[in-house]
Amino acid sequence: MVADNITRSFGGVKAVDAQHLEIPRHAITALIGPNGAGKTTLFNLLSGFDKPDTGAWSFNGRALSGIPAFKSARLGQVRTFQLTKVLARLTVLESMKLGATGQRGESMLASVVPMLWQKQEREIEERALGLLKKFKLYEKKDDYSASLSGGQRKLLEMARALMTEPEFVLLDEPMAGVNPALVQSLLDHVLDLKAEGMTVLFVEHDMHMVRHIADWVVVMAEGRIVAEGPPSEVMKDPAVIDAYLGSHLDEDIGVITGRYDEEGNRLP
Amino acid sequence: MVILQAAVPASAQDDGSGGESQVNVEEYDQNVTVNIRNSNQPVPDVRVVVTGGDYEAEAVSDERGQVRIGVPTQDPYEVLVDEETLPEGVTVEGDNPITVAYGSQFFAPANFFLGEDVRETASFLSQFVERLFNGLNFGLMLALASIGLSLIFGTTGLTNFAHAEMVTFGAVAALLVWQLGLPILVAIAVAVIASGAFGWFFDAALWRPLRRRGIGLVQMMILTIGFSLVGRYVFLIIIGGGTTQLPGVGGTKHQIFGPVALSTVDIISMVLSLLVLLGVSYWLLRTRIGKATRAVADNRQLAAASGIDVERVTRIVWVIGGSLAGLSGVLWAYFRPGIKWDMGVQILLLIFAAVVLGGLGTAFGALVGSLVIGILVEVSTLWIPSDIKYVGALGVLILVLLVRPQGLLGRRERVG
Amino acid sequence: MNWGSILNNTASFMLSPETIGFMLAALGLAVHFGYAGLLNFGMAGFMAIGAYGYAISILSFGFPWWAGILVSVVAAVIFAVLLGIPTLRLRADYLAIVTIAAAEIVRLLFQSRVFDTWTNSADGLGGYHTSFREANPLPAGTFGFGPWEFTSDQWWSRLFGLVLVALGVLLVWLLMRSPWGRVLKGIREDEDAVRSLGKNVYLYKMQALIIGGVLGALGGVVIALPSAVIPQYYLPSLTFFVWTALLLGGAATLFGPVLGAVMYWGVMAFLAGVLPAMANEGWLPMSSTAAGNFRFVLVGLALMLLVAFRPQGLLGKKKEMTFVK
Amino acid sequence: ACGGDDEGDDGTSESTEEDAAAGDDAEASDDTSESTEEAGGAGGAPEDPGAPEAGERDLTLKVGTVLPQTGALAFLGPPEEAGALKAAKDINDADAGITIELTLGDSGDPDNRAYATTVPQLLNADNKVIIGAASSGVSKLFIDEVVAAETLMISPANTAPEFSDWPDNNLYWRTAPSDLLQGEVLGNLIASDGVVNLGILFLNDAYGTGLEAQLTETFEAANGTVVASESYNAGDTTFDAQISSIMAQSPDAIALITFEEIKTIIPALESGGVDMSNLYFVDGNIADYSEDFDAGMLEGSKGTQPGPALDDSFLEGLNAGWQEHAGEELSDLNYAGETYDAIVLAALSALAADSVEGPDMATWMAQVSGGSGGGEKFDNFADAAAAITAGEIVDYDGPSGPITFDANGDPTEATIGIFEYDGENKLVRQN
Amino acid sequence: MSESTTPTTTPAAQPETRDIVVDVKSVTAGYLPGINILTDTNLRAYDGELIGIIGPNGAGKSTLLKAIFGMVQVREGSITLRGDDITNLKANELVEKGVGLVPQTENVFPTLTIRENLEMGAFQKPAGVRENLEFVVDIFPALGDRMSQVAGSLSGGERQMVAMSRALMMRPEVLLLDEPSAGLSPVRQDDAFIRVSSINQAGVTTIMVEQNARRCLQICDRAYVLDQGHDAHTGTGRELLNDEKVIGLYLGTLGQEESA
Ligand SMILES: Nc1ncnc2c1ncn2[C@@H]1O[C@H](COP(=O)(O)OP(=O)(O)OP(=O)(O)O)[C@@H](O)[C@H]1O
Ligand SMILES: Nc1ncnc2c1ncn2[C@@H]1O[C@H](COP(=O)(O)OP(=O)(O)OP(=O)(O)O)[C@@H](O)[C@H]1O
Ligand SMILES: [Mg+2]
Ligand SMILES: [Mg+2]
Repeated sequence: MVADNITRSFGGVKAVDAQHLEIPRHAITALIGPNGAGKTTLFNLLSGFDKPDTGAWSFNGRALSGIPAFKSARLGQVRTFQLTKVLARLTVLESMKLGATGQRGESMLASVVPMLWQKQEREIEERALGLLKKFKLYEKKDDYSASLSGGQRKLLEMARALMTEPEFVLLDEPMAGVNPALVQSLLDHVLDLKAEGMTVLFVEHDMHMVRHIADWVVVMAEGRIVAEGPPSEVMKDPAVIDAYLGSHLDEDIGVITGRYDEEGNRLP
Repeated sequence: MVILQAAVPASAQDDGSGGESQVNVEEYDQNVTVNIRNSNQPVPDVRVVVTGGDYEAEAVSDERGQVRIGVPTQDPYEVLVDEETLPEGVTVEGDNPITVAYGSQFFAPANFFLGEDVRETASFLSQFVERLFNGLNFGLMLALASIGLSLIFGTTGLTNFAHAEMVTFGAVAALLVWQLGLPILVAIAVAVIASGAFGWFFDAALWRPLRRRGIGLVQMMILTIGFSLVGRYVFLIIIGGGTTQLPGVGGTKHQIFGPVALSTVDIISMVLSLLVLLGVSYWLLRTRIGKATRAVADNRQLAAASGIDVERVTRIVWVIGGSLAGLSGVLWAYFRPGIKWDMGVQILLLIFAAVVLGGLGTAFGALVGSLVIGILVEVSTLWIPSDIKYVGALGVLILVLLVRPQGLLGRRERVG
Repeated sequence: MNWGSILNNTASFMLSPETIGFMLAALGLAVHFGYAGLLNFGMAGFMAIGAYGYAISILSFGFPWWAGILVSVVAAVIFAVLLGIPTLRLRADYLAIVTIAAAEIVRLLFQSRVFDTWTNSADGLGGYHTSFREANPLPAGTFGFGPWEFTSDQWWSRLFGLVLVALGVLLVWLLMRSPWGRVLKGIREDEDAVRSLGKNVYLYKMQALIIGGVLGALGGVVIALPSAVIPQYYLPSLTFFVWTALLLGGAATLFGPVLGAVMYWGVMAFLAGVLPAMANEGWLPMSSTAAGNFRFVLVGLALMLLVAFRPQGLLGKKKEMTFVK
Repeated sequence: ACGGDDEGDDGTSESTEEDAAAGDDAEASDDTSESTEEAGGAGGAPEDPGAPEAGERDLTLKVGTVLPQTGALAFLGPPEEAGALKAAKDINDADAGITIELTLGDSGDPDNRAYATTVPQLLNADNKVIIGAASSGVSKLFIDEVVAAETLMISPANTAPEFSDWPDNNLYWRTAPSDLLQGEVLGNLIASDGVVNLGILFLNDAYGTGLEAQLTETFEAANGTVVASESYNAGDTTFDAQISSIMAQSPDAIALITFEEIKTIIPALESGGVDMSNLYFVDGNIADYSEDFDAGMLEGSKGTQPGPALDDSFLEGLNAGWQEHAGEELSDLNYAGETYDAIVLAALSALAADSVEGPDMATWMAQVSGGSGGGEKFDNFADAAAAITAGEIVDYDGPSGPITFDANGDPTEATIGIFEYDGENKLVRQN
Repeated sequence: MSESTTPTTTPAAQPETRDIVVDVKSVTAGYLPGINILTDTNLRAYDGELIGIIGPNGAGKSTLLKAIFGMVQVREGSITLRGDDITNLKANELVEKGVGLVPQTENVFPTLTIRENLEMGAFQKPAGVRENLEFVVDIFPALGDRMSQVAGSLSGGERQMVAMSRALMMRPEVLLLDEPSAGLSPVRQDDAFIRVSSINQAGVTTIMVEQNARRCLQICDRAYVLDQGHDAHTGTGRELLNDEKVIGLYLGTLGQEESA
């Protein structure tokens, strides 16, 4: 994915102003930056949910700018939403099945002839159930999506996106609100996906996770791309630390706030 | 076969110019009435001769340029004007004589309209200005109803099709109170208060219990349809199917400037609407409760979690929405004019169109939308047939939404 | 008071062309609203297009009845597309009002004197039955059983309508259990989410609008088959009543619309019979004439009570209602 | 529709048979009404079934009305139903071998669809005569159903021209005279008053457009000019745009072809600065406005209404019946006489046929109205009934006028009254 | 963020001797009829305590907060606030009693401006709006210069800040926080935790649900682990932080290895 000179402003404020952005293929790239840096807006632009003021980008050499959202998704570039969008009155399993692409039964004419799509449907269901197990949602498969908890919604959102078997997936804070133990197991899954050749771009504020899986980190601030590089280097960049990571990253906050001493005893 | 038994009204006035203008009228069953006018002015003292078969009679036109001559049969007769007796320079350009056909009747006209027609027709501009003001008046009245609807929609999410009945309620209440013998201004005040109370009651008796039961908005919307049916037919039972007028309706118009003429009632209603609208806007934008209504509109649960008594706010909104609807009903009764059991439904679609055009849930949007719709309805008839005047306004609604799906003043939502 | 005849009339009316037409229209709405989440309040427009399409093709162009129905279907498709272009991008509540407006525009144009040659303006069209009745395969005479005794022609329009209903239900059943239907339901819940999964939301909505619209138009045709077409019939209230039928039965259910239509007209017919009878017996403190008005008060009340106490409709799932906004 | 032939099973063959049977006599009503010159000819005369059989009768005729009790036309309902009630009472009181069982049903309007359930209900209850509907549009919606049930249908108020040649198996009749007659009288009245430029405001439906067309034709034939002709739709609420369009042309007089909307239009006209003494009203809106408007407001304005002057005893009976039924005063009288006559004519033809079957009664409808000529004139039911049971041919003329049906079931004769408003907004008959 | 605003003295007396502020006693609650999400759950917060709640997704943490706040029907058991029964009281009545909540989702008014959002927080105490605004802007300076932007157009993190601020505007005595750090950048997260801690130390009893469990356990006095609608473990933050079982089941080892 190569993008050039993308800008988008809202009433005078430039939310995104990216000169040049390259996302390496078959790798995991993390997009980080302070709140309001323009990360989600950039996602919206790249996925066709919003129109840029200027700029062009291409994916695998194919120009994607100006294409409506569903088309870019069809070309293998799928996104998730930071504020989750669940399909309230579809069950979890149905939502998953909806994700699958290339379904014959989704054409209006073919849909009335079940023979044409039933076999494919069974395969899709199998795949969906497999993913649900990994995402710890198997038990919930027959519940309405509306009844999921905040974290479960995030999980479903990501699992659903993976159902499309994308070449390139844009994950907007996929693990916010997900239990750390589960995050850990899911990261392995993401690494598997990379091994299978998927390209991942994700926004995340959990630095442990970024450190753990990202091959490349892009830092945005005030709409601009301010730093790039492998995680270990970028996280040492003083500008990044100052504006984004903060000085306490790996310290014990209990100590900093003065509630506990270094040994972990409660202070008065 | 048609046998028609109509006779000409025995003309009451006899102008005393010698009776020559009415000849043989009493003698025969059928007659010819001749009118002679020059440039739309009656021409007196013109000799007219009627001949047919072996009958002939003549008469001289009276002050009104009229002659009436009785004839013995229903056969065709020829009516001739003696051009000699016409004033200097006036000639008959059309047929002379005219042959009168009786058709199925016992009287027939034979009119000689001479000279140029000198009507003074209103210029396009003056018509335009006149309708613009009329539309403005209509729009302001619509705005009162629309803002009430928009407020209720805003705070409860309810698309209230029974709003029409709340409008009618105001007018009917004013009528009933007035019929009790109270002065009309008191009646109107009582009606507006009663409308507010009606709004309160509506909420307390119906919507609050339903909200508690967690009934979906679409279901509630259908419920309002049921309520609207009930309301309308209750009004029909109470006031019957006819139209009744409040006192002070009609009245002559005062020339304000140029072609703009407004009646006293028009002026009062426009000023009143404007004041009330400004008041409501101030309330919404500046006061704590006003802001709370918008918060409730956005997210009831969160509003409650912020310490807002959501039920109370909703109640207040229903009361205000009800009073505004009631007031607009009274003004509507003066604008149409007339009170009828279904007067509300007849503008319901326009109210909705106004609210949507401006952007749902935005009070100012409702105001702007109402003015646009009001003016469009009135002005568009300068170009399109008046029996499709609503088509113009509704068409504009669709066109505007094509360009601005969120309405004129609505805000687009952010994705993601 | 003759209960027998009142019940008989009620039962008989449950199989009237009016009821059958409502079934089709409500089924169309089920596709629009129940499955695709389109708050279409312009069903009357589709029904008007169907009825006028049928009548005008026969009266003005001398088409046979089946060609008239085809014209209606095509006209409904065109109307759906025209309606869809500006409206399908709108939020649900905007859509509701705009579709009412569109349906009113359609009605006002049919009513206007501008197209008098074809539409006969406010007086509407009638007397186009010959072709349809000639195609009647049933033997002449009156037959049937119980309350459902009709003449051959009456049976013909009813049976024809019922066949359309059966086909419609079959079609909706097939569509909604397929992945196509799943996409539609997804769109109902959140368009953007579905869009992000690579589905052409606009296209699906358009398809749903067309299918529902065609069903509505056919409903219009069925109602018009044995009677006439007048513009005042297609007021927004027609849409409201079809909605009522739909919600009585259950919005996202297969047989809900059918049952709802039967219920709606059943209540109407029952009250029409029972109220004047009660008034005549002196059980109601009003004349039978006033009872006519009272009927609509009661219809409105019945509607409110049904929705209040069974918001999911007769066939709907209670559970689903918890998540309805 | 042609007499005697009641088994036509489809529209086309029926109407061709009809043409064949009635020859060139069966023309559309507008032709018929203008064919005044044919003195005593067979102009539109229906087939004559001959004199009725003499003898006692013992018939029970079930009559159902489908008139607007609810909905937009509800204001038309009371006088019509009062007419029906009075007719039933008069017929039953006459004890002439026929008893009327009257059921008052609601036609509603196309919006609330009350007729949809009322009509099947009345038909299932074996009513042999359906009286209704008030509006042509509503009649159109159920006429085919009534005809299919071989039931007589008589409308007291329909004026749409299509009903003249509707494939109705001779079962549809109407007692309201064609508006063409009224339009002609009104046009000539306005012209005779010396009006040069006329504005017209009319309702867009069969009634309004029919009258408007005839008025325009007559008025322009008399050298006048219609300078503005504005229509509105049923259900419209404001008329300012139309009034302003008309006023822009500054006409000398305005003809108002409306129904009840007039109560909104008059104040609007007044505040629009219209000369209120130069208005012309029609039967749909002409009424005593002494209660509604300020004295003197309409003084000098005129209007037309079909029908002879209703005599006081008829009015008293009408009001008394209504008072008893609904417990309130009648405020209007529109179409009361027409409804009354519809039921009386149905009863007379039942007596003549000695049958209450729809097609049988239909055979005699034209004759008892005087349509076949030669009958003795009667102006009340009791005497006419006695004459029929004595085997005589009758020609009934009732409170709605000298009704005489042609082969299409349309009345061909009418008395058009001309009225002028006095200083109290009351009507004064001029002829 | 400077630490100087942190009050230095908080009575570190034994919890048991302090007043019980919130007491959730064997509560059973749920959304759908017949399905209980919480079963027999207990939770107790003493005056001035900072309580953490952690647990896997779908355990019922948010449900528990909502149950305390009267937004979910409590079917069995009782909830008391300083001894008063508040079971199933309406949310706005709880606000009157000094309880504030920051929900996990849908926690801002999208069509209101930031300022109006904050004013809504102070709905019941309009008097101190100005001061409170300053206080909040001090915590989240990012909000300061965009007061008239509508909240619906804010980024996820910005919304979270608005949501927190709205609750702080209430100046509550008891604060319920549902994942306050979600979506915040690391530096803001740290700020948020520090703030929560300092607010708590100023005497506000605080109950916070967190998925950033390690951070949460680092500052809280006591914590509950919720699993499948039941309080599975409880202990002081430090105890749980080092509990092998808790680490294995709920905390994971991701952060640990690096921070160690
Ligand atoms: N529709 C909009 N109107 C006005 N401003 C907007 C709109 N959408 C985004 N913004 C502004 O643009 C900036 C970038 O927002 P964006 O959502 O891209 O941030 P982000 O990097 O995703 O932040 P976070 O990490 O908090 O999610 C924010 O300051 C936001 O307020
Ligand atoms: N509105 C609802 N209707 C029905 N069930 C619900 C609803 N909300 C949540 N649930 C169910 O209740 C359970 C607990 O949900 P809750 O939101 O309390 O979880 P949580 O512990 O906060 O999880 P997370 O960390 O993911 O936010 C979940 O299984 C969820 O499916
Ligand atoms: Mg973001
Ligand atoms: Mg939660």
